[in-house]
Amino acid sequence: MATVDFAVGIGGENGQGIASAGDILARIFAGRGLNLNAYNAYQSIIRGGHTFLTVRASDGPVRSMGDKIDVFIPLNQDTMDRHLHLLRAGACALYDREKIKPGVAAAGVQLCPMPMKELAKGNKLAANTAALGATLQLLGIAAEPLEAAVTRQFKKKGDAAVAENIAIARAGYDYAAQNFKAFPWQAPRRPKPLGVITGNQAIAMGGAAAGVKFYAAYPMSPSTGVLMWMAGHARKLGIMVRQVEDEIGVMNMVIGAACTGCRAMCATSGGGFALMAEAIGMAGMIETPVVCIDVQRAGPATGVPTKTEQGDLWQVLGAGQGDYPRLVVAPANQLDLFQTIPELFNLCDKYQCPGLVLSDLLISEGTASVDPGELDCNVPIERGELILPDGNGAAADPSSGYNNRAYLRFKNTASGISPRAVPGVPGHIFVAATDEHDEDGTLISDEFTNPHTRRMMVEKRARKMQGALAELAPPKLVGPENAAVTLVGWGSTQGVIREAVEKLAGEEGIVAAQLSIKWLVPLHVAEISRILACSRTVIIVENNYSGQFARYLRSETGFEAHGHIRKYDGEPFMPHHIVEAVKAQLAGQTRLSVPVHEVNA
Amino acid sequence: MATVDFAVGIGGENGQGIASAGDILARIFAGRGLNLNAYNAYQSIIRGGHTFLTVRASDGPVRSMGDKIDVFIPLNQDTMDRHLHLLRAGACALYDREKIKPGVAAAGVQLCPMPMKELAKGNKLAANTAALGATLQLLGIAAEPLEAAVTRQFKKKGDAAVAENIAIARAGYDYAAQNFKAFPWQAPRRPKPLGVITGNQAIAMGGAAAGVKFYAAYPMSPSTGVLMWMAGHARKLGIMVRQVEDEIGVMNMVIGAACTGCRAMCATSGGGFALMAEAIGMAGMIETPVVCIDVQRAGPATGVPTKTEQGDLWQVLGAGQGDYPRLVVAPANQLDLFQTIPELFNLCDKYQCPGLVLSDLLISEGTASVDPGELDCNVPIERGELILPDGNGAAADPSSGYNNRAYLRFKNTASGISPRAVPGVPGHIFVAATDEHDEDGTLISDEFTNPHTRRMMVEKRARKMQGALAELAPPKLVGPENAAVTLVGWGSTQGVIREAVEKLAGEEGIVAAQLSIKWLVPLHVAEISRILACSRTVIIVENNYSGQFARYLRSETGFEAHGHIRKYDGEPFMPHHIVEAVKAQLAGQTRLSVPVHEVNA
Amino acid sequence: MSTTIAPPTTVPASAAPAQLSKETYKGRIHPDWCPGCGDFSVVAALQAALFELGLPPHQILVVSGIGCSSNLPGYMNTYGLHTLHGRAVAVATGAKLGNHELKVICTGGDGDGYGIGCNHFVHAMRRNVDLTYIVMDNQIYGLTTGQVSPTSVKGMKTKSTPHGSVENPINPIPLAIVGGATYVARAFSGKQKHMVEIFKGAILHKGFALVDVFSPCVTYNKDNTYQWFNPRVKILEEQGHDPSDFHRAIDRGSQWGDEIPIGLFWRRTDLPTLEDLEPVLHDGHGPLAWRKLGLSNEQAQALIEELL
Amino acid sequence: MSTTIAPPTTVPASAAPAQLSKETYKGRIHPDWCPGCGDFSVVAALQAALFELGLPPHQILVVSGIGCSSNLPGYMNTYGLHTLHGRAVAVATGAKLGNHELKVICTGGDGDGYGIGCNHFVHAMRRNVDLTYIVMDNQIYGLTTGQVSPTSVKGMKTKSTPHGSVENPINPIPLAIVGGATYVARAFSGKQKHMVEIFKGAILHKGFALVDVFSPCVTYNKDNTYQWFNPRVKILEEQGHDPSDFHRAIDRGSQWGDEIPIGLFWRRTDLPTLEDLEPVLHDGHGPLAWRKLGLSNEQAQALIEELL
Ligand SMILES: Cc1ncc(C[n+]2csc(CCOP(=O)(O)OP(=O)(O)O)c2C)c(N)n1
Ligand SMILES: Cc1ncc(C[n+]2csc(CCOP(=O)(O)OP(=O)(O)O)c2C)c(N)n1
Ligand code: SF4
Ligand code: SF4
Ligand SMILES: [Mg+2]
Ligand SMILES: [Mg+2]
Repeated sequence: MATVDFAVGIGGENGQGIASAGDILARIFAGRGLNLNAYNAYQSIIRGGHTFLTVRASDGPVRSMGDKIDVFIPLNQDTMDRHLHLLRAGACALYDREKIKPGVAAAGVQLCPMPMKELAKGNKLAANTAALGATLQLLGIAAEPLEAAVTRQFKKKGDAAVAENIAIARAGYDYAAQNFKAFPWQAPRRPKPLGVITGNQAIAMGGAAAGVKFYAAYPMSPSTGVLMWMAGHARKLGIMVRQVEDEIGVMNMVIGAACTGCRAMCATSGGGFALMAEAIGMAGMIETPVVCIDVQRAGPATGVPTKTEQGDLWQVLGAGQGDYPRLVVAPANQLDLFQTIPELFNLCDKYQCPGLVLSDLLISEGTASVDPGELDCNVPIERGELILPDGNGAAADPSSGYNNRAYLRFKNTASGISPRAVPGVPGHIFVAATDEHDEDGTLISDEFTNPHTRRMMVEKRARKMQGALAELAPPKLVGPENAAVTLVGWGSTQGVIREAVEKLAGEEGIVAAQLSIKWLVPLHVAEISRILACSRTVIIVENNYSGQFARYLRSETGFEAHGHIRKYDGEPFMPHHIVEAVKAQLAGQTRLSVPVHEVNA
Repeated sequence: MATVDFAVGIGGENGQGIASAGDILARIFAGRGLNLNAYNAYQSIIRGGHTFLTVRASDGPVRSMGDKIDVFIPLNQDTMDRHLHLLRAGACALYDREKIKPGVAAAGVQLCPMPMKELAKGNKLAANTAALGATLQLLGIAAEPLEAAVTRQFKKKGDAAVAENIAIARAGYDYAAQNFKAFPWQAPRRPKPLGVITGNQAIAMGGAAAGVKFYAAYPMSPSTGVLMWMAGHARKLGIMVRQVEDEIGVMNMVIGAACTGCRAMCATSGGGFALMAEAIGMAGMIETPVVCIDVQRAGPATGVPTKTEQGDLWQVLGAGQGDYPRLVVAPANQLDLFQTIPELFNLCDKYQCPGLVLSDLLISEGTASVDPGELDCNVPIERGELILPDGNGAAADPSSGYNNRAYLRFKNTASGISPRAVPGVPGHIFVAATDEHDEDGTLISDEFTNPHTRRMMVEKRARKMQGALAELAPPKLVGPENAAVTLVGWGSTQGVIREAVEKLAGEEGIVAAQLSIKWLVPLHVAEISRILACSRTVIIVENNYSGQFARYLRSETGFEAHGHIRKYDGEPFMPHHIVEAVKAQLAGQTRLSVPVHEVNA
Repeated sequence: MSTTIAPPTTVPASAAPAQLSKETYKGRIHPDWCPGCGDFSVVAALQAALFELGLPPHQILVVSGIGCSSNLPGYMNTYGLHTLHGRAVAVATGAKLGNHELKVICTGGDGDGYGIGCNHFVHAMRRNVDLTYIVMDNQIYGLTTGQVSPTSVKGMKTKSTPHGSVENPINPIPLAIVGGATYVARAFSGKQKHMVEIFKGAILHKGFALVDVFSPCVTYNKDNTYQWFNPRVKILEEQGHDPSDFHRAIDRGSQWGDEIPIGLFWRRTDLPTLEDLEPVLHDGHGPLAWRKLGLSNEQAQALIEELL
Repeated sequence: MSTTIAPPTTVPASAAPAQLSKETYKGRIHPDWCPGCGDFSVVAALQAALFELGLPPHQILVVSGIGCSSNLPGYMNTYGLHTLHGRAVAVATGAKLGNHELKVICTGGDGDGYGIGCNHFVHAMRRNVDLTYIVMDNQIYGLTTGQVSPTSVKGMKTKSTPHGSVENPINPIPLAIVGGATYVARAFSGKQKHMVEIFKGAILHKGFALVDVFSPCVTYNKDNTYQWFNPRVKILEEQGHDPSDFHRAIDRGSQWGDEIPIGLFWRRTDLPTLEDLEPVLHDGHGPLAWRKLGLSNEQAQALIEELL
């Protein structure tokens, strides 16, 4: 159980160093062995705008940005005005006493005006550093880790910058000691230091562990972090990383590389994914394994590029014309992203189909602590019925597959899976065509009318998904079957739902269970139906307007939920949003709750 | 009631003049006032391949290609071998006695070998003309209309070609009179001559009637006919027609033209539609009315370009990232296509959103007779709250909308509809942006965090669909509520389902009802649920593998059908496929029927 | 410095506010570009050019894609379309054909136009659509925080090419000359007066006009800065360059290094525009967008005849 | 006629069938092109070129888009990818980088490559990817039964331009020269022997090689027929053209009318390929596609360190 659970919120304009302040805190907290979650609410502009970063840490589990702020650091007036009213008794607000006027704070909030100009010795960009110093003081953390973290953060800028920032941090630290009241609790410490990881890093590392040799991308928020990681590590890890002319090119190149036998991957966001859809259908048709991650942001169209949403589910389900097998998975958090990518590659290789991952801004750009021991990079690699020239294909009769000795690349088997040679293997020559084709790759549309072959090939490809479903872990209910309410979610909302469940039990005495659905295609219809049929009140929680998951769940299972909690204002759920909505729904007040995000617009 | 219902089937290679023979027959039959339906099963190659065209006609209603062939004209051996076994007693087979060997025909089939070389006077491509002559003879039709139709068909090639072909047709006509037994019935005649129209022509004419001023396309089977019609009529009708570099360009140009106030349209098939999806989301976001037709063909990827399927429903439902309002409609046949386009334009103008039409190869390339009186080109045109400079915008204060006098292009109204000025109107200056924006078009992502504005705008746009739903005709059950079986379909299968219903009643004594669902988004959930709840056995008929409509229906209504009839071999349903499947399902043999297309592969 | 590109021609009378001033063209929103961003100079030059040409704001449509630079329409007091990344030229073509009486100006970035949008760019050029296309070329992807762009020089280190780009950049000037653009120019944010003249010439030009503007990204491109460009850029108009000399235009356009020419490289006026060649625009009924909809009875009858 | 483009170099020893013959390169399927289609000559020339170069079929990958011409891989006895309309060059680039030891040959039509696929084309050229790109340019959309293409001449009547096209065509030769291709040539289906030499040169060339082939569509293009081309085409190799002369290459490439040059317009060998410049391909572990997957313990450890 958590003894102490606290959050620091820093807000201001882009360019005021908020992200790096957040990084410093995250490193310090994780270094103390604390679990943490950091989320940066920012704007799609380079300078200006309003950015608000929340770093929450605890010695207990941390699965969302939480509900409260303990240390509030508004770096401009705007931030002060928007957020001060959200502080509750016991919280502190640290701000520049010359530039920022506090408004009326709730009783018990400690206002901590600081002489930033003086403390920062005229360095206008260093107010955040002084505030960090003060923060550690209030949290009862020694100054040394701050110095280490500042050193790490500023070392690229040279020794002078490091020294200056350390001095400023120290000044803030000391000023707070003299002028403000520390929290009655201290930031706890646990024996084992943790690492910090974003979802995009987790995706990239998961890809590297899976053996990705080809990564292509076109930059698009909030997926660009994957490209950055890959570009930074390409040479060390022997990965070909390409920034391509557009997303169409990305997916087609990835497929080209995959056709030669590479494990190949790409990530994008909704708009880029839309452009890839036709090619994803090609991967389905020519039975080529590729992995593509759609890091969702608020749509439609350009939408709100720096805001989160789970709005691309139907786009992913409907990607490309016609029916074809694909795997669709929505991991729950950073660690899950890391672990899912290698698993998905194994499945894609085995079932020779595209694998699509739904992530979103919340978990892809959000930061979590991670136990290094859980980041197992030594994952099993299973490539299915792949025939490589230096392995199982080396002994092939070099004259089979030539001319009239056809190689049945698309052989109609009971499992739907056909052995798969790649170019370069002697004796297995074939053409992979996006036109419907016979077992040996011959176009049926060219040769003769053949409705029977067409049907056979559609069924062959579709059959693969039966095997896949049997192999995937079915979802499990967490909590009692007869709970008062069962909260169903998919993807990134798992953490916040879990915390809401705990809050409901702890604060409201409401027993709730949680059903998290990770594998979306194929879907465990039987298992899900069984669980939901036993549930008393089922409420689906998702981060979009139209209830995309609720509608999909119904399309496959027929199950109609009793209620829905949705949010589509760009910001993620906080635990209390769900708690309050559940209460309202159990009280019969509504069947659709749309929590209001508490910030002054 | 039909007195005579007959069909002619012509098969051979591409390049043997099959399509033009079909046209000639269709003109002749329609000229006699007969209803007809023609479907050409062809291949995606220019020469060669196997093509089989069915022209069915009757003095009663004709809604599909039917179940039987009365006159069979195999132009090559392959066609003879594939289809002869399908003929039933009473049918005739007309073929070249020198080149083609008949197989074993069913009892009562009249084999009619013809000396084609002699009759066609050495013109190798004219065997079909001689066969047409013989066909008319057998059907008891005078030779004159054939001469008129041949003249029309060949006039581009000059008088000599016309004279030659008339002579050949005549020779075939006379040869049949002397050598073969005419049918015991005659092709009937009705007083009023009908026209013939393909679905693609109907789409294009519907667009012209609706006032389309801008049509753009990239060629893609089976949608290219719309482009051909538009290009051919552009100058006469004052329509700007553009063939664009790709489908992305098509949809973006169409949106650009629509933004200026034009009614703008495009048509494509699944692969092209996939490329348009991102831009369709843009039309949703900037609230611009455009109409796009997806003429479906067998997928995924290139698939079977000349074969029919209803496989793009989920692609259309999921087009583009995020949630946004759109209208989706699936007309049932050629006339319905013609009438739907203007209606859809009125709705799109009123609700300022994209309108998507699902057609398919079957009805877009298929030919039907049409009563000219039903092709009302003088359709009502309603443009909603559009502000044009020469109309309602002329009196605007030219300085409103300038600088700080913002024009609220995206005003948050109760209906969700905002008045819509176009560029060129004085006093209404605004920017339409694909980023989320405020009522005056200002980007919210740039200016400040504003979850409340974001939510307001999502809801404003979505609200429009409530108005639209109220305006759309709800589906009606045809047949008794307590029928033994209710057949549900969407789009192009309506005709064949209707015929199956009649056959079930007439031949099997099974009372069936039919529910045709045309408007897919928004969907008449309440009305459909009410009807289906009363139905005893509901079977959904659709032309795809995964039951895309069945799953969508369930996602919106929760209704699970009792059975499914699906076909995904590229060929359309024939009435008996459905009849037999219904019988099997009512007998409890299966819940999923996949009829086999009867042709020797 | 004398850099008049083309004499301002008369602009049709209009329902503009009585008094046009430079301020008239300024949007309500202050640009949120980084202080010092080259794009400030571009928007100012565009506003000045439009003012100097006396074009009424409501008859102007500025179409952009997505990128820092593509935010420009939001800062103008003209009609605007802020479309999708890479699609501005296609949308603008549609808009121009929909209402060919509008002045349609396309604006965007190097990634937007030469990267993802290059197909539309190539085809709009060969069609000689009457558009002015202003590319704020900062040789970087600004809005996505600093990745390589199609005009980034080989070897450039960016967030996506930490070891230096291994790709040869596109040079838009020769590409446009060969591709069929009929007015091909370059400007530099550091030379705003010259840019105004180049813009005026482009706007008055009938046909596809490309103006590639070196518009430094002060935040992410530390290589191609004002300081880097300043000593290098040389104004063609001051060097007596003949914009009808095809080979010379390609050569000067290809120059890179110590001397980098800006100005008008290439212009031809003998090629009709797409709009000129489309008879449906010239039947005396004004822009397509404002015509009466529907078919006349005669037209309807003729269509039905075809089916009989 | 002497049209040797480049001396055949030695090809690595391989696991090919003992005896390569011309027949070895023929696919199992007989092309279903219309009798007389120019593409027959192209596939035959390609088979001859590969045979003459002695390249083992299983080390060759032919990648196409969609179109009549794009059916070509199905008629070859080599590995093939018959991809989506317009995407061949992108897929081929991925395949080449995935296994840079393959000979990757891209084939397709003018619509496929210069229309919908033009963005990939432009960017592959500037990257100088080591691909041979053969475009069967019939100046028409064949498979969709005869619409205007980006290379259809202005005024050409097609099913989508019944009154004649109003667009200026793309000329791929100068576009490729300026765009960065390092081997730019043209061939004609009526001159098959010449085409074989051009292909051999292109296949041996290290870098992006474009061969635009006039390959008449006998069914839908009644303007640009064999008869039309025959008297017009002139072989550059017989005229002493110097393929290192940039301006001359552009001029000869732009020529159209009574004399239309075919042959090698432009070649440069001083520019490294993309593959040359990518260190990950040169660490001695062979093609990416066949390398061991997964991370070493040291690599894994280093990655985890970064997070601490
Ligand atoms: C389909 C799609 N892909 C990617 C993006 C992300 N994106 C936005 S702007 C941009 C590039 C910006 O570069 P540039 O066009 O040069 O403009 P700049 O910001 O440098 O002015 C990208 C890749 C997008 N919005 N849409
Ligand atoms: C996305 C998409 N759009 C359109 C098509 C339809 N299509 C198939 S081939 C083709 C053009 C063929 O022209 P070209 O590339 O010149 O090849 P050709 O047939 O002339 O050899 C088109 C438009 C398609 N398959 N996919
Ligand atoms: S990031 Fe670069 S391009 Fe974008 S606003 Fe800042 S300086 Fe300008
Ligand atoms: S249509 Fe033209 S390009 Fe296609 S196969 Fe026939 S002749 Fe060749
Ligand atoms: Mg840029
Ligand atoms: Mg072609």
